[in-house]
Order: sequence, then C-alpha cells, then structure tokens
Amino acid sequence: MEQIKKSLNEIVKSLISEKKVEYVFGFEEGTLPLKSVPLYIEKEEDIDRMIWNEYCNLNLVKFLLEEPHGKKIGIILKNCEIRSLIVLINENQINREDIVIIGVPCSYGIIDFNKVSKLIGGKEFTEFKKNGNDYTFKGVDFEKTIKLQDILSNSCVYCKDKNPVEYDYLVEAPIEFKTIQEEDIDEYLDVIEFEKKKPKERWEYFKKELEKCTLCMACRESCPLCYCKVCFIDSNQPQWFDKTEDLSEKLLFHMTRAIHLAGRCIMCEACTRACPEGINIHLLYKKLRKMSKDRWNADKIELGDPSVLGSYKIDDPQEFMVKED
Amino acid sequence: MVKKKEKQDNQTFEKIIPKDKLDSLIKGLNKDFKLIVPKETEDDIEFDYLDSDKEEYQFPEYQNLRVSPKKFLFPRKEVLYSFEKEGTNIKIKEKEELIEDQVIFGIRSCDARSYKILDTFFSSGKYSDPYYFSKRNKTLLIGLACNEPMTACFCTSVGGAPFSSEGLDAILYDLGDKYIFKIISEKGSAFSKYVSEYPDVKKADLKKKEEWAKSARDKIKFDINLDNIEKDLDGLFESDIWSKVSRRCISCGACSYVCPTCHCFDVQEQSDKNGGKRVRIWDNCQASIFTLEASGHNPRNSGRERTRQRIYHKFNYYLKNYKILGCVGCGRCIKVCPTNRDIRETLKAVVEAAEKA
Amino acid sequence: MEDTEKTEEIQVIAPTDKVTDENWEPKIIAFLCNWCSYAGADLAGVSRIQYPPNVRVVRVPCSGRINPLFILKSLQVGWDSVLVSGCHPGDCHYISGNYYARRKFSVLDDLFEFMGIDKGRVNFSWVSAAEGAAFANIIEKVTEKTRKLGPNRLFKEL
Amino acid sequence: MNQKQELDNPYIPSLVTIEDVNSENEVNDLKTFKLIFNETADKEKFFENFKPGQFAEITEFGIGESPIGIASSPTEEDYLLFTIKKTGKVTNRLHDSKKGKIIGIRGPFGNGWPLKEAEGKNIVIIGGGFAFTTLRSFIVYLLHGNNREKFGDIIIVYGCRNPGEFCYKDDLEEWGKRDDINLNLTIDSEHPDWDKLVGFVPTITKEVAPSPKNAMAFVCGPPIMIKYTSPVLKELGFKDEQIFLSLEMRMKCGIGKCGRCNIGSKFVCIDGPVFSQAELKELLRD
Repeated sequence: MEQIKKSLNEIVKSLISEKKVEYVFGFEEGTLPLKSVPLYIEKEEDIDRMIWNEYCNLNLVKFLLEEPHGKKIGIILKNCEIRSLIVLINENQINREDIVIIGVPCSYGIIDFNKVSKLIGGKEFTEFKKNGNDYTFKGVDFEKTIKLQDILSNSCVYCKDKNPVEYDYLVEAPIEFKTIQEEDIDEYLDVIEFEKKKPKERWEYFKKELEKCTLCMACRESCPLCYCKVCFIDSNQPQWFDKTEDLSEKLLFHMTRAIHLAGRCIMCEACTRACPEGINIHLLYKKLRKMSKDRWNADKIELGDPSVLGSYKIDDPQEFMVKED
Repeated sequence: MVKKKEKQDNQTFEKIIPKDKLDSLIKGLNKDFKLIVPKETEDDIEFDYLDSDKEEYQFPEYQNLRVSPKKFLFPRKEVLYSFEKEGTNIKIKEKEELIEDQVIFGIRSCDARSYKILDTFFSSGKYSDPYYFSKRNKTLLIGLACNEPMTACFCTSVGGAPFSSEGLDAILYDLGDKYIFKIISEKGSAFSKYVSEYPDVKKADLKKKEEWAKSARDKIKFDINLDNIEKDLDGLFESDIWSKVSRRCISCGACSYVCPTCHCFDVQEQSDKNGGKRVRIWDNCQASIFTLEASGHNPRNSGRERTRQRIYHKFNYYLKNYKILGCVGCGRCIKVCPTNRDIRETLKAVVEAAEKA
Repeated sequence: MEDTEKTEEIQVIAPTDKVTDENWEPKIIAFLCNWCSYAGADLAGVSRIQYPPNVRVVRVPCSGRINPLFILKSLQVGWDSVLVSGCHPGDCHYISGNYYARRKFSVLDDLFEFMGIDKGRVNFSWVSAAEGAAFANIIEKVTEKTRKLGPNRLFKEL
Repeated sequence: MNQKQELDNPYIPSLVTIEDVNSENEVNDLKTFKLIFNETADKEKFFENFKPGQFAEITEFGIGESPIGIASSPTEEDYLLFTIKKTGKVTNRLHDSKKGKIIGIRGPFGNGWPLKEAEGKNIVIIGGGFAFTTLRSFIVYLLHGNNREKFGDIIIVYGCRNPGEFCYKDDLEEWGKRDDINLNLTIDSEHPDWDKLVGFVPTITKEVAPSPKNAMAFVCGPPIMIKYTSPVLKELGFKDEQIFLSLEMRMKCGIGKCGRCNIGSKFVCIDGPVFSQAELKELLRD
C-alpha cells in the first residue's frame, strides 16, 4: 500500500507541476470512517489529501462524462474502472487523448459498506482497525472482527483481472494475491452457484431484493455506462412507467437496465455499493456478462471492440427460437 | 404555553420504570394502541407495527435507526382516490381510511422534531393536507432520549438536543439501569394510567438525567452557529461554492429518501379498463426530471441548481416561509450518500463564505 | 380506454376484456416485421389457413426495431404471451437487422431464465413472406403453450 | 370521513363534461375545450374564488393531470374554457377526446391578475402565441358589463408567428370592432393573408408606445418574448412595480405541497402564477 501511495504521489505531482493535465481525479478521506470522497487534485498541496485504499468505492469515470471534450484530465483507476473507460471510448463518449490514465494494480478490491453494515446488525461503527485480512469494527457497544473476504464487493471476491490493461502511467506494485480465495476459482462462480438454484427460488430472491428498492437511482447515477441524456424510465413521451413504485415497475426498470448493460458492464460494482438498501443488483449484470462469454465469447472488452449488442456473427446461437413442427 | 403545561405535568407524571419492566409497558400499551416500535430484522433494526399478542417482542438497543419513521404518516406511496368507469361516466371514490390511535414508541428526539416540521408544512397555506393529518391527528409519540449520538449527528446545531422533548407526547430517559417516563403534552396524559403503578421520580434521578443529557450533548462533536443562515444564504445564491459542492454529487436521490423532513411528492395515475387510482409517491429534488416541464424546458437543469435548491429549501426558504429550519440534524443523508457529500461540510462552507463576503 | 379513441404511437395498450378464470382465452401480442413475418401472416390469411384468433398483431419495420422493453411492458400490462417474429437470418430487408435482434432476444431469454421467470410467455421465431402455413403453425403452437400456462399473473401478483 | 372533510379535500377533482372542442390553429395542435360542471355545487364552489389569471388542474382519468390556465372569464358564468396545446401524455389524450367525455378539474388555483390594483388604471396587455389564454380571460372580464367603466384605456398587443396561430379569432374580431380598446395584432414576418402589423412583439410594443402614466402592464408569452419585452417597457418608463408577468413551472398538486414549483421561497402555484417584475427581482431565481 505504501509503495502504491508513494508512486502515485510522484506521478500526480509531475502531472500537476508540469501542467500536463488540468487536474487529476482521485480520492480523499471521507467524513465518516470507511468512506471516501472524490477529490479534484488541481494544486500540488491537494496531493497530501489524496488517498488510495480499499474503500475508494466510486467509479470516477462517471465524473469524466460531465467534463467537456478537449480538457486534459488525469484520473487514477483500477483495472475494472479502466475497462469502463474503454467502453466509453469505444462508444465515442470520451476521447482517449483527453484522458491521462494512471493505472493502479488492484490487490484487495473494494469494501462494500453495505456488507459491513449488515454484518454488524445495522449498527454504527466509529472506528476500524485492520490486521492483515482481519478488520475490527468498533462501535459504542460492540466490537467485531470480520474477514476481508466477507466484506469485499462480490465482484472483487472473484476478480482475476487485476492488472491495468490500458494506461499512460502505471503504478508499479506487486499484487499481493490473485483472488482472496486461496484456491483458483471461476470468475463467475457466484453466477454459476445461483443458476443451480430452482427457478422459483431465483424468482423469490429477486422479488425480495427488489422490494427494498426505492427507485432513488443511485445505481444508475453511479454507473459510468449510464450516460443517456434521458433515461427510458424518465422519458415522458412515450411514458413507459406510471412511476407508482409498484414492484412490477421496479422489476421492469432493473431488467431493462440490465439489458442496456448487457455485455457492457465491466463489473466495477459501483452500483451495488451506492445502493442505500444494499441490493445485490450487480448479479444481473454479471450474469449477462457471463452470457456474453458463453454465447459470443465477448466478455473481455478491449479498446476498439464493437459493443456486444451493436455487432453480430452470422452463426450466433439461436436455440431459443420457436420452430414450426 | 407548552412550557406551562410541562411544569404541571412535571409534578404529576414523572415515573421510574425499571429496565426489565419496559417490555411489559409496551405490551400494556399495545392493548389500546396500535404500536410502531423498533424491531430487529435479519440485519438491521427498523420501525414496524407490533402485535404483541402474536409475537414475542424485546425492545432492542439502538442509537438511531437507519430509516426514519416518516413513512408511517407520510407513506412512500399513498392512494389519493380511486375511480371507476361506468360507460362514459366516472365515479370517484375517496380513500377511506380507518385509522386507530397509534403510538410511535422509541422515536428519537430528532425524528420527533421532524414531525413538527412536517406538521408546519402540511398545515401551511390555504389548504392543509388531509391525508397527512388523518394519520397525524391519531398519532402519539413516545420518545427515547438519545444517550449515544452517532458520528454524523448534528442536532445541536439546528436547534435540537439529544434529550429534547420537543414535539413529543411523552419521553423516556435511559439512566443506564432504569428509565424515567415523563409525560410532556396534554395528549400524552393518556399514558398516565399505564405507568401509575411505578414509583415517582426522585431528585437524585433527575440529577442523574442531567448528567446523562450533558454527556450525550458532549458526544456531538460537530458544532456550527446557524443563527444567521437565512441572511448568509440570501447573499450566496450565485456563489461558486454551489459548483464546488455539486461537483461531487451524482444526483441520485438517496439523501431525500432517507431524510425525515423531505416531503416533496409526485402524483401519478394507475389505471386499467375499468378504472384506476391516483397515487402520490415520494419524489426527490436531486433528479433532473423533478422540474422538467412538458415543453422540454427545465428550470433547474444542472446539478449545481438542484444541490443549491436542497440546501436553500431547508435552510433559507423554510425560515422565510415558516420561521423554522427544515433540518433536524439526524445525519442520515451523510451516511447514505454514495459520495459522502456531507451536509455539515456544506453548511460550514456557507458560513465561511458568508463571513468572507 | 375506449376503442374509439386513438392511442399513442408506441404505447402498449392493455388487453381489453375483463379476465376471469372462466372466460379466459389466451391473448397474444405479436410484433411482426413488415417485410417477412407480417407478409407471412397476410399470406396465411389470403390462403385461408385457419389459425387461432388469439393473436393481435403489431407491425414493425424490422425485427431490429423491437426493443426488449416492448416485450417486458406487454407482459406487465397483462398480455398472456408475446410473439416476436422477423425474417430468417440472411433475409433481412435491411441486411442485418435481424442479426442484431437475435442478440437482443438472447439477452432477454437468458435474463428470464436467470431470474426464474417462466420463459414460455416470450417467443421468438423466423417466418418468411412465403411461409403462411408456418406462421399459422407457430401461432397454434404459441396459443397452445399459453393456454397451458394459464392467465399471465407474472407482474399482477407483485 | 364526514361530508365537510370530503368537500375540503383539495386533491379530489370535480367532474366536468366536455361540451365543445374547437381547434384554434392551422397546425391543429391547439384546441379550446368548453367544460360544463356536472354538479351545480361544484360549479358554485369553483366560481366562488375564481379570478382571471388563475389556473386549474385538468384530470384525464387514468392518464394524469396537467395544470392549465383558465381562458374563460368568471363573467362567463356557465362554462369554463381551456386552450390546450398538445405536448404531453395528458394533453395528447385530451386532444383525442370528443364531446361528452367526462374529465376532472381541480381549482381554481393561484393568485390571478391583480384586479383590485388595476382598477382606475390604464391597462396594457402584451401577449404572444398561445400564452394568450389567461389574458383572454382578463380582457373578457374587463369588457364585461359595468367593468369597463372601472378601468382606463385598454391597449392590447398580441403577436403570433403567422396568421393561422391566433387564438380566439371570434373574440379578436369582436374586440377589433370596439372603439374602447386599442387592439394591435402582429405576426413575425410578412404573410400574403395579413393586412395588420408585422414585427415581433417587443418591436410593436415600442411602436405602439403605451404611456406608463397611471398604467399597469400584463405580460404573458414565451420566455424569449418576455426577455425582450421587459427592456422595452422599461424604456417606455414602466417601473418594475407596474409590470406583471404570469409564470410557468412544473406543478403536480397545485396547492403548494408537492414542492417542485418554487422560485426562491415562493411557490408558483399558490403565490403565483402572477408576479410583478419587482417581486421577481426580490426572489432568488434559478
């Protein structure tokens, strides 16, 4: 961690002092424990506030969408976030030349605050300590030690794609472990496990999860791939939704959003971490990514790749078609 | 006026309730009132209805709950009326609500004050809100003074206090080994019969209570003077602090959904061939469609304007229109925000900017 | 919604009859591409091939025009089944519209499967302008399947 | 709930029947609806507080509700007129409606044009496009019976893009014949069927040059028109206190509860829609 920090400092400092960029996107410490805030590093003294750790939970690429073209911006990213930037570059939303990517190898993954909250019974912790992979949370009337793998974001638990694939500067640091699990596990293990359940169980699971949804749109707003000027749920001509917060509407919203993200979602899981109710909505997107792999062998997104739904092969599988007798 | 009453009641109804008797008090109340109590769920504590005949209930330990009990008086989704189509004719059926007397038990001071703000707002102007008051008029609040404020709490800065009894009908003070039960309002005297058997409070207990109150107050680390906030904001409408604040906002509505005082709503219609209903649902001012007009014009088009609107609504317009602050300092918006946009930091920035100007 | 009234262009209108279990008949909404499947349906009619009258047709320019949201919305407002049909691969009037459509359909299909929603209510097929009989056959098949599944309560129960 | 509360519930619409539908322009996206109350009690309640310049919430059952300015005057006692442009879900459905359809109405809401203050003054009315609706209500009120005597000169400037866009052609013709009002109609650019004024509303206002002396100006139109008309009025010597504007915001409830139509601390639906230029300057505006 120290090594990353040092290397980051040097890179950012040189970018700022040599005026290679207008500013660098990073994180600073939040006002509550285990929370971070996006930081615009414009001056050298801002660098001291910069942090880089396992609770930098947002995907900063989202913020790039707000910036006008032609402005040179530096941004510190992990590999999953770099892939989301690649999707946006592929979809002509961002110019590659505008962005200076500072890639950081990701060893830990990101902690999901919602998971912590659930594990300590919705109580509040005022401080936390870490000792290797053990995190100890302390509140007014409790102290609880939790293993890192229990509070890591789901996608980080299974992630194997930790080295930046595209960067202008690379922070050189050893990756401490490949996945948090010791044995070599499948990247899509959680999806595979879920698929093994009975259909009714799966349906009940989603029904229960979506019941909690408040349609606050934190998932949409934290997702860099949701950049439509008018989202289908907000459109009023035609108005697809009565917006009465029926469960059927929530279901429709999340299903349609999943379809829009099919094969595009790069599993940064910023959506699930942003969800105030801690709904594991990311599972849907991960499934569709797995599907892209199974059906079209297109689950790794590289610069210049066409989007999954914006391309086709003549011999794509079509076993689901109804055939005449 | 309120103070006077408080004094009278002071002498009559301030009882000591041993810790282990609280559950039986709740059970007693549940015989006559519909009770809303904090309940332990799988991984959280939430306010919910209690049916003590059917379920075992134990009053849980909590600081404050993640979700405020706003929804019991101002539900997330509420039917305004329904209608039926009979040929070309329309028949409107008003929603019939049979509301029993209900008690929200264990509500914290900040949340109780939020009802006071909602009361003021929903009764303001020419029309008072019939749906809110049909429930509000039947609701009593028994508070639980706050011994352990949380990290994001700042009620003392917006005129509240952990031990405040403002807006409550009765309050419990937790003294560690026992509770003081105190009746605050006239309506709250209905509770006297449930606690009459318990011993009267002693001087020493009251002294102990003051100590607890002080220690709770001291635990709130954040302090800011908002006496001039209305004037301060008047001069900062075009200030660049709003672009700085909104820069970190992703325009989701999580803050307004957890806010105990946010009351903006949207009206929508649900229908099929034979009829339908009109409902109102919570809405949030951070979404761009909140003010989008059918013509395509949007008066509050950017995050800067919407962020500013939220702060002005609570800290300027409220003072202008109703002479109260629209915030109770519960800190929920700070905790829920995906980008940790801290309203305390914003207020600090406002006060500082005003000093400079 | 009176029948005499015009309806909004892309608004998916709920089926009109009050459904009770006794008088229930499957109601199927079919999105057909203008060039092949719609012509196929037309041919079935011209050739007087009998097929169940449970289907209501929405003509779209190309199967590539069909947004998965149309399908989901149809199910939400109470259609019992949805049929989507376009030109056979390689025959698209716009060269490749149906290839793109096929990818979208497979996403929807897998999503239904994954979420544990009965897939039987959403049907995709290829029907050409010359296949009047095939069209009738598919309608029969889909109607039978829907009849077995019963009234669509998928989103109603929520 | 008892009977009184039921009447007081401001969220429940009264039923009205569409008596007549009239297309107002050539493009046919603007129609005037004539509405009759189904219940006399509802009508009486509505007319109790009704002033020109107010708006009402029109319900298309099963679709939704839209706030629309009332185009008829309280002096037209038997019916209400609403001129509605086809823009959204509700208005689209309304445009497809035929005579005899039952819809809902809530209102009247808002403050309306300041009639009391305008008494004894010269009246300058400036309107553009189909925003003329509440101004029509105002003019009809001014010209009704004895009302005309209470006011001074009446000068009207009404501009549209082309001749086909003018609303209330019958009214305009009638007003044109009267000699106690000064009616100026203008279109944006030359048109073969047009023999009246040509030019944008601000330009024509400058030409007509109403005197600010003992006068009040009432302005309603698209934002761009208001933007350029205000300076012209100022040039002519009108003070901010003499200029009144009718504003628009997205509204849902109409009674100051849903919280979206505020301009500064004022809600457009209860404190407006009519504000004086002076009031608006005081408000913190987005």
